Amino acid sequence: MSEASRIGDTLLEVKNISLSFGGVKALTDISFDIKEGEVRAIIGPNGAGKSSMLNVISGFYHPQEGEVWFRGEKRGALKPYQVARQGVARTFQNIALFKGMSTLDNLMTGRITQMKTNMFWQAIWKGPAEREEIEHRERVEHIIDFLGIQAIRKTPVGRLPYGMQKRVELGRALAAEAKLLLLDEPMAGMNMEEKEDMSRFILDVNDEFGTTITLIEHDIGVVMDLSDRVVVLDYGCKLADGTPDIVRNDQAVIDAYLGVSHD
Amino acid sequence: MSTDNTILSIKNIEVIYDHVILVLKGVSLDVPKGGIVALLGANGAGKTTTIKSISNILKTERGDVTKGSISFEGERIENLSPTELVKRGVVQVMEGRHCFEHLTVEENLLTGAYTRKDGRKAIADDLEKVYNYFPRLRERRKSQAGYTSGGEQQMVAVGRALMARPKLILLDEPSMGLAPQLVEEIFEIVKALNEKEGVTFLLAEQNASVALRYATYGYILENGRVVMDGEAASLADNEDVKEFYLGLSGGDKKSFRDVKHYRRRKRWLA
Amino acid sequence: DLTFPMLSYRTGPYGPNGTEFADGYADYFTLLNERDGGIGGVKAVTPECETAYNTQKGVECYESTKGQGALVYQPLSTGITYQLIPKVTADDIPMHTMGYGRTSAANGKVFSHVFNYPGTYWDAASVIMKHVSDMEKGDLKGKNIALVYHNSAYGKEPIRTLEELAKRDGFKLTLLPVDHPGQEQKSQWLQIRRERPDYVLMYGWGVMNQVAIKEAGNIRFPMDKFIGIWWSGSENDVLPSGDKANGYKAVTFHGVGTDYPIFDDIKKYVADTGKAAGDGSNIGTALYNRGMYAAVLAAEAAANAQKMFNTKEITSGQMRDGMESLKVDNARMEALGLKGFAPEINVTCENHGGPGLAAIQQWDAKTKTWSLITDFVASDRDIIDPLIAEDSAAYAKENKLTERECKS
Amino acid sequence: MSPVILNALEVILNGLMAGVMYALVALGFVLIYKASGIFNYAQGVMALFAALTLVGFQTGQIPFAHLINAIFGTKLHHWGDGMNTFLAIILTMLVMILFAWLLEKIVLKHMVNQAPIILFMTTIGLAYFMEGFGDLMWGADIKTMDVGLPSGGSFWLEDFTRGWAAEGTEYYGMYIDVLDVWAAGIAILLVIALTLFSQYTKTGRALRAVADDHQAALTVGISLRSIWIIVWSLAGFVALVAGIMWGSKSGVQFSLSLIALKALPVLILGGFTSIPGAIIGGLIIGVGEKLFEYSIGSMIGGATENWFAYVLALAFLMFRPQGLFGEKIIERV
Amino acid sequence: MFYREAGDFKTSYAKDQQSFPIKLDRYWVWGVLAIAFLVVPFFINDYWEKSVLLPFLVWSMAALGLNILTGYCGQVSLGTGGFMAVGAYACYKLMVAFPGLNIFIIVILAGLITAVVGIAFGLPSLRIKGFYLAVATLAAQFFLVWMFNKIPWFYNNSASGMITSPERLMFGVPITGASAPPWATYLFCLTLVTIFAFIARNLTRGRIGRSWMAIRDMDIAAEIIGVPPLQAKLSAFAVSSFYIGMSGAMLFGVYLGSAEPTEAFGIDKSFLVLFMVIVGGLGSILGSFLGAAFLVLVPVLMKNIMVGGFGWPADLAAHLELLFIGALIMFFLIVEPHGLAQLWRMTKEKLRLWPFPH
Ligand SMILES: Nc1ncnc2c1ncn2[C@@H]1O[C@H](COP(=O)(O)OP(=O)(O)OP(=O)(O)O)[C@@H](O)[C@H]1O
Ligand SMILES: Nc1ncnc2c1ncn2[C@@H]1O[C@H](COP(=O)(O)OP(=O)(O)OP(=O)(O)O)[C@@H](O)[C@H]1O
Ligand SMILES: [Mg+2]
Ligand SMILES: [Mg+2]
Repeated sequence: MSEASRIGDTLLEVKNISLSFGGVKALTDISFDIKEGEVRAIIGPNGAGKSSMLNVISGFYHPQEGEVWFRGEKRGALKPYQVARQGVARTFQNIALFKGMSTLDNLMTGRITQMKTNMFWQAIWKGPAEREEIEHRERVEHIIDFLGIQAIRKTPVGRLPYGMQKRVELGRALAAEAKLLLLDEPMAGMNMEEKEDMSRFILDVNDEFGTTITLIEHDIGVVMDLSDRVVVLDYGCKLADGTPDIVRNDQAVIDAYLGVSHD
Repeated sequence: MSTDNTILSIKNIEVIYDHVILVLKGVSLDVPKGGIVALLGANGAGKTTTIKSISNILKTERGDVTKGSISFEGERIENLSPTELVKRGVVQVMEGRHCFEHLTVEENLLTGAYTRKDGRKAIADDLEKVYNYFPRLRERRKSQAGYTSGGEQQMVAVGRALMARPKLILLDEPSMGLAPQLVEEIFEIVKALNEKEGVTFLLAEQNASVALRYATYGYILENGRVVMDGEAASLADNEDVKEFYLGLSGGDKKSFRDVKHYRRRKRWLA
Repeated sequence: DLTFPMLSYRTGPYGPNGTEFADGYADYFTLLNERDGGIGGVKAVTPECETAYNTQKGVECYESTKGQGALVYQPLSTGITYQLIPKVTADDIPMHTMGYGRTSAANGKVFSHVFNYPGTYWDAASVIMKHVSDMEKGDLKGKNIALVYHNSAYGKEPIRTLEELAKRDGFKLTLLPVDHPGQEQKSQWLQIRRERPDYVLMYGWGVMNQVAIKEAGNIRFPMDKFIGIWWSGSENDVLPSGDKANGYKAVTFHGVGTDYPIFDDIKKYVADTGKAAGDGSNIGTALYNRGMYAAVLAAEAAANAQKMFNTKEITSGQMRDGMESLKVDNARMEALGLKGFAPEINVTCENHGGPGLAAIQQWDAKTKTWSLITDFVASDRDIIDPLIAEDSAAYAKENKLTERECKS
Repeated sequence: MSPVILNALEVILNGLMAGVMYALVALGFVLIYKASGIFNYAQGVMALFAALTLVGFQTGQIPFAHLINAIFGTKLHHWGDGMNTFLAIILTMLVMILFAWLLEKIVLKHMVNQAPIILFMTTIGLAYFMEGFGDLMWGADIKTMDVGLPSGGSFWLEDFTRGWAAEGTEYYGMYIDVLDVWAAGIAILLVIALTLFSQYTKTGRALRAVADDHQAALTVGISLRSIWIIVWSLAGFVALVAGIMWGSKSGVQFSLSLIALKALPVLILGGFTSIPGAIIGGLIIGVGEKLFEYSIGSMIGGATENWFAYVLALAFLMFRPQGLFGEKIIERV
Repeated sequence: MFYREAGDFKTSYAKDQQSFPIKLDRYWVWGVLAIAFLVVPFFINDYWEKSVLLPFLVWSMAALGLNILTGYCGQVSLGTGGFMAVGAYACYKLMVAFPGLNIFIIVILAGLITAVVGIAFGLPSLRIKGFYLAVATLAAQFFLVWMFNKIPWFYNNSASGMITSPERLMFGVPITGASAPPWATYLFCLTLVTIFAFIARNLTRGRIGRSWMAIRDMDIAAEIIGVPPLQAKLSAFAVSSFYIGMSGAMLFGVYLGSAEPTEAFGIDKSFLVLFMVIVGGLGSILGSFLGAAFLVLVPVLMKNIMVGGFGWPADLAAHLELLFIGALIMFFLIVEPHGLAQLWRMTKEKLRLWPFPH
């Protein structure tokens, strides 16, 4: 697949977003867009407002100013679950798995937006509910295979080591089969090998399903290799926006974030 | 490598969670006084468990050290309370930023000095020092820690440990979630403390390249066993370490885009 | 053995009261065993089962003891009573709810196995009002009378009777419910203080009594115009208020204190031999006496049954018949060492409620004693009987029962 | 002034006083919650236990007399005439500290890092245990609490306010219970002292840290042991105060433990973590429920106070889910 | 090697998703059910019925209900007593108003009515969380009980405000009323509980159950990945109250036969059910049964041992009983905070490894 055909029209656009908490300005007048099929990275120093930006996109924070456009339409003040139902899935910086459930159930929960049978049939189980369950189970098993987590299918996620939890969380986001996948530091706490694996997954998802990915990551190597375009935030302001090469050599970015130029 | 110089020595410990899950299967390691020892290993290898068994907070997770011994400065410490350990100078920085959410950043730092008895002045000085290490925290000192960003929380956790003026710091993934610049800074701080104040470090770290750069000695843990150990420099030269932990197969850095789908096999050639 | 199971409660919110009653009940049977060798030569046993005033535990206690040859049940809880009414009837075991329970059970034609002699809640209400009327020289017109009651089935019992009486005598009735447990009664007593009712009646139990009496003292309500039901007239209720409780009254259907010959026997055979239930410190309290009296009546009925059926080991069915034809006259009371302790009793097939006589007792805070200040007087039958008929008819209808024939 | 207004004033005044009494109990809850994140259901039973012990010492009861008698056939009950109130209070406090110490040693130690609901459950077990234990130790009979606090209506206020009503109306002056005034004074002192302690001392800060994260507190060297012993002793002290006040009001017996139910709405209204919140919550609940009962309750059958207190608290929570002064519940991802 | 799953292969997802994926478990369940349905009715007597089996079944139903709300959806409720009262009064009014209606249907209708009330009182849960919610649910508890105590319509104007259940038949056998034979009431309750235990199991393993558990484990994250909190919480309240309402109806109609709101449905009942759920195991169907059994049986057992066995005075025994139950609860929580069900699970895990320690 060539670069040009992989990336399509604008999928999501944020315009002039400003967000503050009491005195703290987390985001100031941020605009950028995400194109269909691309891997878009957001980087910046700690406390720059990256996670807050993801929270705005997924509808958890409501910015004081600015608009979010999704698939060419302006999005009103939606509840987070409504945003999810529109096709936005995400992972969290501080792992937010459902600790009391098994890996499998966590992944199945990721599919919740697509499951329909009503309570009556659920109570009876035999029939539509079971059929639906199996149908979705098959898809989830596919993801389980894909991520190589067969062995921990039935383990309660609370018991898993940190890195494995990150992987399950990615799985849960993947299970939603969303248009837009928001990943908040998916590789924090992983060693090189695991980062490589994770990169592979991200690229494969992007390739195979054409899923658009927005990625926050502090490992510059990963960001530069994986992403098509990068937004740099600093203290809530946008510092730079462009291809990895442009960003990497931007002096402001080097000063604020990279410390030394990474190439 | 157990010499008089050893500040912490773990001999053959086994750890079982919930009475049934065997996680550490005979781990031994030694930390020399004034050294920086890195503990590397894949997810779930047991790094965190090792560190928790040293600081003795495993019990709170229904884990138990069933075999082996741990000694600090020549004394057995398996049965000391965490408080006693802190008083003796062993402080842990927990993985995954355990801040006191409802306390402000400054209050968080001050609780770090809880066991200290050397007076307000000394504590205030150290607070100042931590703020100098992490200027970002000075800005957020009055905010509730629960509302600070992930990286800020990580700084709070590290800063809090420094406030205890420890002899040995157990750092569990200090670099997780920190911006690259800050990762370097944290390790610079580690180095400075190590050199200037003689603090010893045992750090579990995923970022092997940085860790091995700053460490003097390293252990590699797989599946609850030590599979390899050695001087940091020699580890960094090992082919497997290069491939799996440093991402430098065949000597040069390759792109993340070029990773293969199939699994690679570890050889652990010493 | 003759088995008199005790469904008592010595724990929980009403534990202190339950303990005194239970001690009295047990001690009397101990006395009979020690002194007379039992009832008609057969030893009486009192297996005890703790209910904690909890209906469920009460049912469990009932089921666990009924197989042991239980002769009569006295659950000392209105809630448990209601639970057991259909069960005892089905199991052919009589139940004696002395001065509590379902008032309309006085109608023996409907409630064949339930007895509530010698008096009911409605008798109590009526006797109290008689006393009030005496104090007001017979004229209650325009008077304001407040009822402070435990907000439960028990506390609500007298309302109907009082409403009838209010209609007849022309007084105004103010209702003041107090929720379990009743530690906070500020609102009620402020209201009383504001409205200055002429009299306050109380149907309380447990801590509610103590707090009410204390609050009444605090607002300096004249204590002689504050009259409680017999369940609000124990030492426990007045002692915490100290001097302020002086003059408080309560209605009762039996005598107070230890001035009866029987107590010499209890001392001799029970207390001094270390066989007393509990630590023996309760002997002579109002509730102890009531428990003892309940035991007296049970023993008398058992003896009666033994005579009727000419057998020593009676069954529960025979016990029921014994209760239904129980007669305790003054001579018998004297023989029991209880002269003047309680009025004569004459139970019949129609009337399971007994004579309905009651007296007023008053508290003297100096000497810390109760004393009877009136004779045992009768209640207003013409008010109460129709109410009983009405309520028992409703019960019969709901449960598709037909009234028994009573041959007289 | 018309009597109606005066009466309403009186109701408000008494509501305030009742509120203070509730707050006394609520304070114990707040202390423990703040310091360990434990919702201590046993607070009411602790008050009962403290009161029982105090009266037991005062009157010279022999602990466990009943049990001993039952086993050995002895006839113990009292040893002499008891002791001076002050001494009895000191001894009771020592007992409460001993209790805190044992509790930590036997139970809480194993409960580090458990889910809040499990901790809550543990305290319910504790409540059962203490109830049985208290009964065994001191007997279940009703005891009279007398530590020399005055009680009864205040003549002064009555006389003072009698003239306030308009000429010709029937008005008896305003009523207030002197015991309540004492309780209010004591409660205010307690609140001030406890607030200063928790906000401005090192130990206070450690308490709050423990409530947030047991494990992290351990890693900075805070000894959960000593913290828990301190807090439970403090809570024991507050329970003793509440026990004295409520015991003087209604006698010492099982029902005393049920005052916990009156404290709960106060607690959520004020916020689990706020010491001043306990007192302000108490005042609001006290006035609210009394005014409601006075104005509307009596029209719909009375005895509304129990549920109204909860409904009132609920109404406040709808606007501030963490109570008026509680720490904001942190919701972040 | 007493307990094994090796060799028990599953060849389809359906097999893997069934209620009891392990064969041995399945046999156990069928065995227990067979005994309960086919053997026990022949040996049951009044004592076992009223003191052990009916309370066990009734409280199991309540515990199932609360476990759905608290164990699966994470909303702690102390309103159980109030909701049971709704069930009981609904049952009473229906029994009286429609004498011909089948009692089975009445119990289910009573549950449905309670579900509606439950939804209404569940609304605050959208804003209020944790212990704040727990305490707030006491508003339901106190208000409902007050209402049933105050409004004469609910108790058909009876003098004392007690309600008494009239006799109702099913297949010609009385199920309610004093003359109902023990086996009939037992089978009636057993059938209801069995059916609804399976339904609870079904609900909790599918979409709805997962959305409840997601809310329980992390409500914000759940909302962000697409679980509508309103729907999830209210459905949990509804289903839970449905169960609790049915248990209230059974408690009043079949087990006790009469009830007074302040006493039969007081706050101590709310706590009792909560104990059952926690001691048994939050988020476990089996735990609901174990918890109910524990709290119904242990007091009975203890009383029998102390009073019947050792002949101790009843009051001492009562005090000791409180003390022991308290101590036992604490002991269990120390040994296994996740309840009896978890203890059972760990035992199985050990058996599976036996004789090797790990
Ligand atoms: N509380 C627990 N109960 C049961 N098993 C546990 C528990 N905590 C950890 N484990 C198991 O112990 C093993 C080691 O976990 P540990 O957290 O020590 O790994 P780690 O090396 O720190 O991994 P990571 O790099 O992901 O942090 C894992 O397999 C994990 O599943
Ligand atoms: N709910 C909130 N209330 C108050 N302040 C907040 C809130 N959420 C975020 N902030 C503040 O906004 C700033 C940006 O936070 P954010 O989490 O977006 O940073 P980030 O870029 O993700 O940093 P990191 O890389 O460290 O995770 C921080 O200073 C943080 O303290
Ligand atoms: Mg972030
Ligand atoms: Mg780790």
